[in-house]
Amino acid sequence: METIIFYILVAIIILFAVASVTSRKILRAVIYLLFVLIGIAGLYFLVDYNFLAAIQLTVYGGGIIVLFIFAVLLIHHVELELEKTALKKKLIAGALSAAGLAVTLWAISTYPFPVTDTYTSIEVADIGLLLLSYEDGGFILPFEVISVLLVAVMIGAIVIAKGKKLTENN
Amino acid sequence: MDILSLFVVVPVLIVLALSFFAKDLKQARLISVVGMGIQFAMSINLIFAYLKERAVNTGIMVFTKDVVWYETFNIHYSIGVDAISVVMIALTAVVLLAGIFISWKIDDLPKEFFISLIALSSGVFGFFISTDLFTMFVFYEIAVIPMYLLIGIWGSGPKEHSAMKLTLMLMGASAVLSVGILGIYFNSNADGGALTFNIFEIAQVNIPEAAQNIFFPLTFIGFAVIGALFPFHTWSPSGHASAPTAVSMLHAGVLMKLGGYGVFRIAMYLLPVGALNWSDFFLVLAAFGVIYGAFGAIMQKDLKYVNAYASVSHLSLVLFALLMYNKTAWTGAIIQSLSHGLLTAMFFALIGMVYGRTHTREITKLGGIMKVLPFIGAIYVITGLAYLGLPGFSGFVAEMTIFVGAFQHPDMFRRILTIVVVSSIVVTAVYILRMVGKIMMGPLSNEEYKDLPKATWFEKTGLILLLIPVVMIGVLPLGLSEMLKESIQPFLERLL
Amino acid sequence: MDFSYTILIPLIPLALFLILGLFSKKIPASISGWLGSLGLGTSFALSLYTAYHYFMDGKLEGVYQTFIYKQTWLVFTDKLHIDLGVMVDPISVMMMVVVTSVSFMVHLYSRGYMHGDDGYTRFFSYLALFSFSMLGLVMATNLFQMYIFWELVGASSFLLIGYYYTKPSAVAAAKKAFIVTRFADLGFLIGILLISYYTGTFDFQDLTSQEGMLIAGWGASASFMGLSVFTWGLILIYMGGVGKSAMLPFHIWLPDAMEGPTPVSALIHAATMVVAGVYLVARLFPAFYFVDGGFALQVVAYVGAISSLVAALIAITQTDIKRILAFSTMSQIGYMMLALGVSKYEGHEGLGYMASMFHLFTHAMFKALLFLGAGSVIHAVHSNYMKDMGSLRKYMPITHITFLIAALSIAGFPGFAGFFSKDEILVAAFENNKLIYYSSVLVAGLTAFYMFRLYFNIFWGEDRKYKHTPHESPLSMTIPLIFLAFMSIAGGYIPFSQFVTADLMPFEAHLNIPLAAIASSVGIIGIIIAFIFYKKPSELSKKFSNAFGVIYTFIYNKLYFDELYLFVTKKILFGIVAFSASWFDKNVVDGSMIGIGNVTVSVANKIKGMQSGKLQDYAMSFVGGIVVIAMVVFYIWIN
Amino acid sequence: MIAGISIYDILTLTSILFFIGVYGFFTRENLITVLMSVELILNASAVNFVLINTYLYPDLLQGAVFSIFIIALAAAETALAIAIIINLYKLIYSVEVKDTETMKY
Repeated sequence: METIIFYILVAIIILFAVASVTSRKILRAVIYLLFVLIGIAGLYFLVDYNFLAAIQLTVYGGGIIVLFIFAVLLIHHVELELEKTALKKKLIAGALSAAGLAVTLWAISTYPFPVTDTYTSIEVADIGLLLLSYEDGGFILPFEVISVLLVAVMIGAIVIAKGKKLTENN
Repeated sequence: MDILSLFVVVPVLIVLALSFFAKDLKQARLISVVGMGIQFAMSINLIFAYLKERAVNTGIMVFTKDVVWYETFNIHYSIGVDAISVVMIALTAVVLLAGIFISWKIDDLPKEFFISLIALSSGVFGFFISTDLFTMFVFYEIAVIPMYLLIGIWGSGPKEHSAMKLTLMLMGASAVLSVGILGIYFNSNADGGALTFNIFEIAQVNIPEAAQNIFFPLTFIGFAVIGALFPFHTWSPSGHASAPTAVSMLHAGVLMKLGGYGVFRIAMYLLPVGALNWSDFFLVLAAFGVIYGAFGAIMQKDLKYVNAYASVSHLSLVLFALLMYNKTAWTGAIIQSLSHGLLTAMFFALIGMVYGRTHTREITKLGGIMKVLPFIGAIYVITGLAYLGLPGFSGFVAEMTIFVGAFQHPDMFRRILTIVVVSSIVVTAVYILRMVGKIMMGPLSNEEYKDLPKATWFEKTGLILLLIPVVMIGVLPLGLSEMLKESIQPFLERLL
Repeated sequence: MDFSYTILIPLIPLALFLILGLFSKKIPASISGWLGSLGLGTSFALSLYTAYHYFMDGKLEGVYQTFIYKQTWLVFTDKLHIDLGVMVDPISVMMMVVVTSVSFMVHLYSRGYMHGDDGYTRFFSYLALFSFSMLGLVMATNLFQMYIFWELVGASSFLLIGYYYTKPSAVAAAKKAFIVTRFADLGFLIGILLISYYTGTFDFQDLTSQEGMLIAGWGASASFMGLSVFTWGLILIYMGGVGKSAMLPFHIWLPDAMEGPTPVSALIHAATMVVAGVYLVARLFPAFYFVDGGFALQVVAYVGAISSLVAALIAITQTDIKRILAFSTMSQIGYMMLALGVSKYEGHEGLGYMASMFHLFTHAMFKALLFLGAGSVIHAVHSNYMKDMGSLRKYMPITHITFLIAALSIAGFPGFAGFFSKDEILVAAFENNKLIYYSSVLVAGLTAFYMFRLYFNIFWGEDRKYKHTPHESPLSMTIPLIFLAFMSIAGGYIPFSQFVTADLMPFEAHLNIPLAAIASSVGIIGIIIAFIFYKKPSELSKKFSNAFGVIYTFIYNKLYFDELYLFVTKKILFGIVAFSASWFDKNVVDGSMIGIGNVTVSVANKIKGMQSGKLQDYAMSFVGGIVVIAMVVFYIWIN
Repeated sequence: MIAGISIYDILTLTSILFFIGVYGFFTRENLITVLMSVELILNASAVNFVLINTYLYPDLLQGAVFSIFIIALAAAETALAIAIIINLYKLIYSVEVKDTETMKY
């Protein structure tokens, strides 16, 4: 059962990812991206990381996608057709990506991962404790840093987006 | 402060004074003229001091001094002069002073102009007093690079292109030269001992012949490019045509002499075996350059181009004489350097004056100027006659010394080559008289030229300053030639 | 004996030149003319005194001594050095007298002739410069000093021909004169180099040392095309003389040089500078004579003979009076050359040498007179062409008489100076080379003919309708004429063979009556023909010239020498050599330099496309790089 | 652990996703879509963290924590990037990649 679900998720993710990077309608591309994100959230559910899946859905599916949509709506018409990419560029990019993929896959396939079969369920509380732990292996410092970062980004985003309108050409 | 370092320090002080105190053209030129006047007086004083010192000091160089300034590579600030450097310093000082008089009315960024000009001169003076390869090279670069600004900013015509061409070709030559100099440096321990840049220490070393054969042409070409050796002379016509008057004067009058001087002082002195092995090849190039430059000058339409090609011809003659390895020819080469420096500076000054008044340098458009500008016309004719080697002027002394010296070579091939070179005097007469006859004589070509302003006092001063040494060398050459011969001797001995 | 005071003779004109030249603006015309005349007068007096002093006391055991006062000027090598100084020997003393006297007369004359010209002072300064240079030349102690003054003479000739510098024809003539002689001087210089290389000296005394041994030794040195290098050197040196003396083939500048003011033509292009070539050969005569059995001397003789014949032929056809005189000068100098050429060395054998110098002297007098007379005529009618003249004897009696004396003198009419000197030449030629002798006799007849053609055309013939009635020239101009006319007669009675000889020993020369009779009767026949043709206006001469047709045109156009030279210089040298040199320079040499620059720039342009500023391109390169690096790393890792 | 699915399958999936993102990054002409491609890349790595944690070190939580950080960073980055894009749009009225070449030469 889980295998089947996994493959369905894989199909969704890859299909929509491809659609997302090739669609010429920008709003659709955003929505395809949303599907990919949801698919990934499904993956998280599948491995029982419910909390992570929830974050994925809220932050990505809720926040980021909405940001994108706002940006798109601010800048473009909904119906905007994106410019066609030159075929040559596509081919080069495709070849390059394929080469990268091949190298990566080859590397992965030759590496013997020491997979363990034990299974432990993950509680949200554990993650919370770990994040706030200041003992060895605790993540309190990165956590604080991320908080500061988020504040800084908020302020930064406002300042930048408010930036003065310059002359037309420049 | 010793007598020689002052030659570098005074220009630097003038530059500082100019940048801090000069506010407008009047102040800038006053400071420059006073400063270069001091420099000129010092150079005259140096000649006498040298003669006095020479009587008691038998070293190759006198007034020597040596200070280490970069110990790791054994680089010294070591200085000293012999007769050759002394006369070159005097030449530089007089051309520069005249150049400042000629630039009396420069209206575009006067302060910056004088600063660049004088900064450049400090490099020239430094080059002539150095006896350390590296220091010499540093001064050489100081002398060459401000030229780009001087032509690019104050020039006329396609000045950016010309400035770029000139600078790039000279920089290319510098690159070749630096390889040559480093080659000498890294072979300077061929007999054991430490690596050194000092010319006279290297001269004690026998650099292996294979190395000499490689590094002599590099060093020679590196210097000869600025000495307008065929086929590396093409920077000179366009560069001179675009440069402002004083810069043309200084460049053709002094900077192009750095080439011959460097060949003499470094390439031939430090790499004598290479010099002997390569001499035939370069000799043919130089001899060709003499004739070729002269014929090239015939067809030119722009006065400055005529003069530039004439310079190619005359400076090739210097290289030709140097390659003869003969005391008389070498003396002639140095006198020719002096003579050409003065005369070509006069020519450029005169062309500048004509151009400043008529706004054209086209030979075909000018005519009968002498009637309107008698002083300039008369000096133009005199300069022309001096340039084509009339007795009584320095050009004759120089050329005859070269010809007689070169012809004393026992090798038949070289004597025949000398005859070929001698025939350039006819071609020289043709292009000089064609130019003088067309622009100065004949009917006035343009009615507008009727009321051209007469020569001003500063123009006259500049010209007379240059004319005096020309006549002095031309009338009484013996003292100069004997003084030079004495200094040439140790350099010649390396080759024979 | 001390002749060191002779140094003043050239120094006075030098000082004059400096004073007049440097202060030409400040000195008023009235003073400069007097100053110049006074200075040259002093020089003239001094040289007369020198001549008297030298020819009276200068002998030792019957041989004229050579006195040298010199100072080293420039040292070349251990052996070779240039001295400046004065050399006092018969020919230099004679030349001093010739130069200073003619120059003095020309100075006096110019005061009238140049009156009112705006370059008056400048003119006198040039004249002084020329006199100085010419005196320096004749007094030279060595070849190189001679070359120095030779060049200075050329330059002052340039300045004087181009005196009317606003006139394009004058400028062209000045340039032509300078460049042609410069080309000839190239030969001179190379000759000096060759000779000095093999002999190690420039000094005249060493080069012509009486022993002859030394000279013969040089003759045996290196050889080229069957002749010794020394002979080649002499021929090359003679080339310089050919140029200065307007011999074939370098004569083309002389007729054009008549563009200068007439006194200049009289001084430079008749009496002094143009005989420098003759003087040069005379100076080196022993060398010319002894080396290689006198081959070089034969060259001198034939060049002289041919030039004199050709010039005389051309002179017949010309219409510009100054040009006629110019060709006549050339012809007479050819005479002097051939006389030198046929001369031998010792005693009476050296008659040609003496005759040549004698003719040089008398020629200077009567040719200067002819020019000054012509100048006087030109001054009066304001034209150079014979067609504008006629019957002037009525208006200008003094000019007429003096001109007639000069013409008779040059025609070799018995009793006049030219008769004596020409006779000696013919004798010398007769004794040594019959071919040359016949040609000289022919030239003598031609000379008489064209001179009297000139004379009759000017002073007789039709009375033209003159715009201004011609009048006699002022006293300042006629006095020199009278003096020179006197010399043109009296000069012939100077016993030259007592003074100037090849071996410096006086000998007795006698008039060779039969030969003199032949020559003078040929001359008189020439005069008579001219009388018939031109005394009264007649069609005879026209018919005559028409009869010769093509030949006449050929000669009238001076044998097309000018055209030939123009073709060589304009078409070949300028058009092909110089043009291709500048084309080559611009396109090939400079082109390749610029080409290097262009290649660099275009390569840079290609490369800079990679820096497109496009993030995606950068990212692609980045990923591509990583992929490559990863592959490499894995490859190494596996192996 | 997902039954029947090996770690290789999962890593293959994330690699594919990653390179689809890379491809998008290369080819898209619009800055917003480029940004979306970046999101794909980020997501691929986040999944990797989580799943490697699950498969190899099930008793640890570091992978999950890192994923959280990645998501937080992604959110911050997107916010900032979109602010920049909007500002850019205000300046040059374009969000095309080809118009933003200030890094040229």
